[in-house]
Amino acid sequence: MNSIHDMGGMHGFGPIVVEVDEPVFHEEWEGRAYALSIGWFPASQYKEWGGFRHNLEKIPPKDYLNMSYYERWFFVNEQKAMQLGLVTEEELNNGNADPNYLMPQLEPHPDSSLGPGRLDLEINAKFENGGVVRAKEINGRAHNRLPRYVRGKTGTIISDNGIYALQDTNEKDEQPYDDPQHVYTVRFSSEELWGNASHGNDFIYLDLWESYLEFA
Amino acid sequence: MNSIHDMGGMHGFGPIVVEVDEPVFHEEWEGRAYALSIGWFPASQYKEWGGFRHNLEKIPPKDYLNMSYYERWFFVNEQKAMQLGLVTEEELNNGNADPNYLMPQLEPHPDSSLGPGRLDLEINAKFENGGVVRAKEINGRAHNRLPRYVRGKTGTIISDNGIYALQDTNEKDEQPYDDPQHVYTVRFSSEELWGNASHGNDFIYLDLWESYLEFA
Amino acid sequence: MSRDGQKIDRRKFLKGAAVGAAAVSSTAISNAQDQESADHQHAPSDIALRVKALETVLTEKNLVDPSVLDEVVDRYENRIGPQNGAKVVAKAWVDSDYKARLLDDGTAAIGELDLLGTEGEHMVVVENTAEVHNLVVCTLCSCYPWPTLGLPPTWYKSSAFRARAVIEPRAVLREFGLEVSDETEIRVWDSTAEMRYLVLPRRPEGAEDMNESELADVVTRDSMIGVAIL
Amino acid sequence: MSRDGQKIDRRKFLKGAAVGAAAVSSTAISNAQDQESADHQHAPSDIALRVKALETVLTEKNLVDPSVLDEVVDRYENRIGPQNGAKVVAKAWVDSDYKARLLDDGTAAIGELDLLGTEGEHMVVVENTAEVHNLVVCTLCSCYPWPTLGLPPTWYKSSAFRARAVIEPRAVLREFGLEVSDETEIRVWDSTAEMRYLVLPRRPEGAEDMNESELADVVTRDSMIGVAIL
Repeated sequence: MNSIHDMGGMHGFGPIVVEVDEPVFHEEWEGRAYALSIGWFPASQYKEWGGFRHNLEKIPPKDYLNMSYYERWFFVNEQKAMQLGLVTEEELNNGNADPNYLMPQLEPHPDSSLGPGRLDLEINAKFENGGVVRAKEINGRAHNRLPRYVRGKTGTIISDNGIYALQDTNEKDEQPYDDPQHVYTVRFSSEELWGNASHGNDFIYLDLWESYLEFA
Repeated sequence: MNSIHDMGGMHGFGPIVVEVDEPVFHEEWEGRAYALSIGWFPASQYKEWGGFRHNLEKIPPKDYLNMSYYERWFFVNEQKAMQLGLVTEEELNNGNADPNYLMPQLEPHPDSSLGPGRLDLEINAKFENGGVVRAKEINGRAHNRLPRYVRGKTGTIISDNGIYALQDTNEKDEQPYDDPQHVYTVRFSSEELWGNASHGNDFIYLDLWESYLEFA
Repeated sequence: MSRDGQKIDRRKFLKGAAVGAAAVSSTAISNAQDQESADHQHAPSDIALRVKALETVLTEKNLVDPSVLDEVVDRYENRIGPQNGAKVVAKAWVDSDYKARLLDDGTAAIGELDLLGTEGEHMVVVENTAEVHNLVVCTLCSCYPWPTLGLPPTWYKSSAFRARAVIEPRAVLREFGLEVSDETEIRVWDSTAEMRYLVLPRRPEGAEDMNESELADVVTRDSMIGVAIL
Repeated sequence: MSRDGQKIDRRKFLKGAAVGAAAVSSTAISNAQDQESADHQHAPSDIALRVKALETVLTEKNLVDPSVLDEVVDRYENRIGPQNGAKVVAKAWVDSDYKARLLDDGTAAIGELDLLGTEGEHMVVVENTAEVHNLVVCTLCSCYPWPTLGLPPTWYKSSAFRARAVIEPRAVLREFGLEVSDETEIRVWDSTAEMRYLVLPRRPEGAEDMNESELADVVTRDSMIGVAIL
């Protein structure tokens, strides 16, 4: 989806602010919120991070910018737990589980046949190193990993990283994970991407699933 | 510049919310802020709306989304009045002019030799109706009127609207106004712009200065 | 309708999440209505004082004439509005010569009625037909033909409309209750330069006997932006 | 450094406006530091309570084991961090065979040191040379090689870094104090899939006599992201 998370190439955010000797977590709640994301993952019905990322991206732009990084993480976990009926708003307001609340029988976690990570499959590669490709215009509300700033742009394949299940979710936030594809690293020139604002010696590299690409 | 104002094609903002029987102004301050924008224009040193718009666009994205429309207008006027030294923060905090504050002698308003509006000039047109053009990638921090969603895209000239001075400002916010050009209406297909999210019978029209375009 | 504070429970978010609506009353998150209402409502409490201060200080320095401001507010609250555009549309409906001039050179034809002015110096009129439906937007700010339609409504200035009109005009029109058939071509006019756009809606059925003045009364603002038909 | 409340007067905005910084203490406007500090600081005051509530309720339902959470926090606060990546870099500097394996197949070579793991299962190592400088970013979220660098710093997750690294890397590096000559090629790695990137910095001059362990001590996190050299 085309929302504020897809911010590559935007102006207006000001300088990079570096905090010297920054702690890993600034407040205890940040660490707990982070760890909760890991710790409850098996119960969360996410197949992998794609579904989690899609929920982050669905935070309205104003709220996305108003929230801190860990606040966003926590927010989507809180929402997801309620969405699944694992917790109720009342329980969260009270701070304790309601012993009389019956959790729904969730469908068994629909394991992907493929799962994340590099897959040991044999699939013919459509593109080869040195090949010139164009990134497609993919603008639906579903989640993908193709930033707006490279869509429609032409680049060169510099490596084939092997086979991975496509991480995209569909609009319903399902993550089918049944579409294994080659993932290529593609090199784009700054000139191609940014025209008058480019530098002739800058190059941007992205890892793109085969279905994001077409012959240029 | 590529900031949040350039929101054509974004998702995530939710449904269109329509207020029935909406008043022209919801609060008295909205009307005064609006009228102030018009009323102080001669003193503001803006040559035309381009400079004003650039200042709106420079509001950081988070603030841009947190502010209402008239709040943004007022904010840039307030900033500009202080920037010019016409008013001081202290005066604004007190709500009255300080009789002892000496306003700076501003340079005479640097009138454009051309001004805004359609110009009665003879300039050869580079493109003609029916011609196929590509919008350039123009990504600098300066102000222009070429939305990101058409950059790099191919469309068809459907009319030549005559000669207008380029409205762009440079990065320093100056608006030279010395670059008269043909302005064309260009028709883009939804398919060209949005790929898989397009409708085959949707077309988007933009008015684009000649220097934004190249032969496709 | 979006001005009341909403106490929306967390569950509402879940339903609306697919279109990006969100609401948790106990947090900073906004729901879509909150978000849109920000377009006229979010202002900090002291905004009225700040506006008053700037006007007063500039007035005391003779850089602003408050009577000019009074006049501007009065102009858009009471004199300039969609009734102006409606006159143009009604005349085009009853006068085919005028209609031809209007579609050929909107600026000149609207000038005949003395309805040009700030943010409407150069007008283009686009005609709805059985085959074509037109929709006007300004994605970069909120350009709008002030002299013929007045100041734009909040939804026209909203992020949602600006963002969505160019990528999913049919979904936008559906939210306005307008279902456009797949066979109908939609033309979206993104106002990027000095041209301002007015949609010439189709004359409604059952209006055959109306005179120009009566016709003007049935022309709505939304039909001249293209989010409604008559 | 950005955690203190800033009372920045209106004039500061004017100076910073060209890069989009803004500040009016009396309004909702933020300055750039405020804005960035939002990345770890903006949370509403009850966020700590809400986090505690969710953890408690999930724990009482046996859906979460708090000792697992304790372990995760401890892991990233105390055990996993840039010292891991530094070991990889130092080994590559002293062992040319290892370096060749590392650049050829980062995953396998880092696996030799048992430094793979969540968000770092598939590693690519990119080498800085006299001709090429590498910089890592994730524009869409904040992907980062957790097992070798720990959790990312706030600036890496900031909107400013995510937005700017791909369009103006040289300006970004300049803000980190790194001036890259026009003749040097910059490669920006936007982490969009499951590959995670580690920059192999150039061995600093004057470090010829150091052993592997001493070398590891001079490798900084920032040099392995590509915003610093050694």
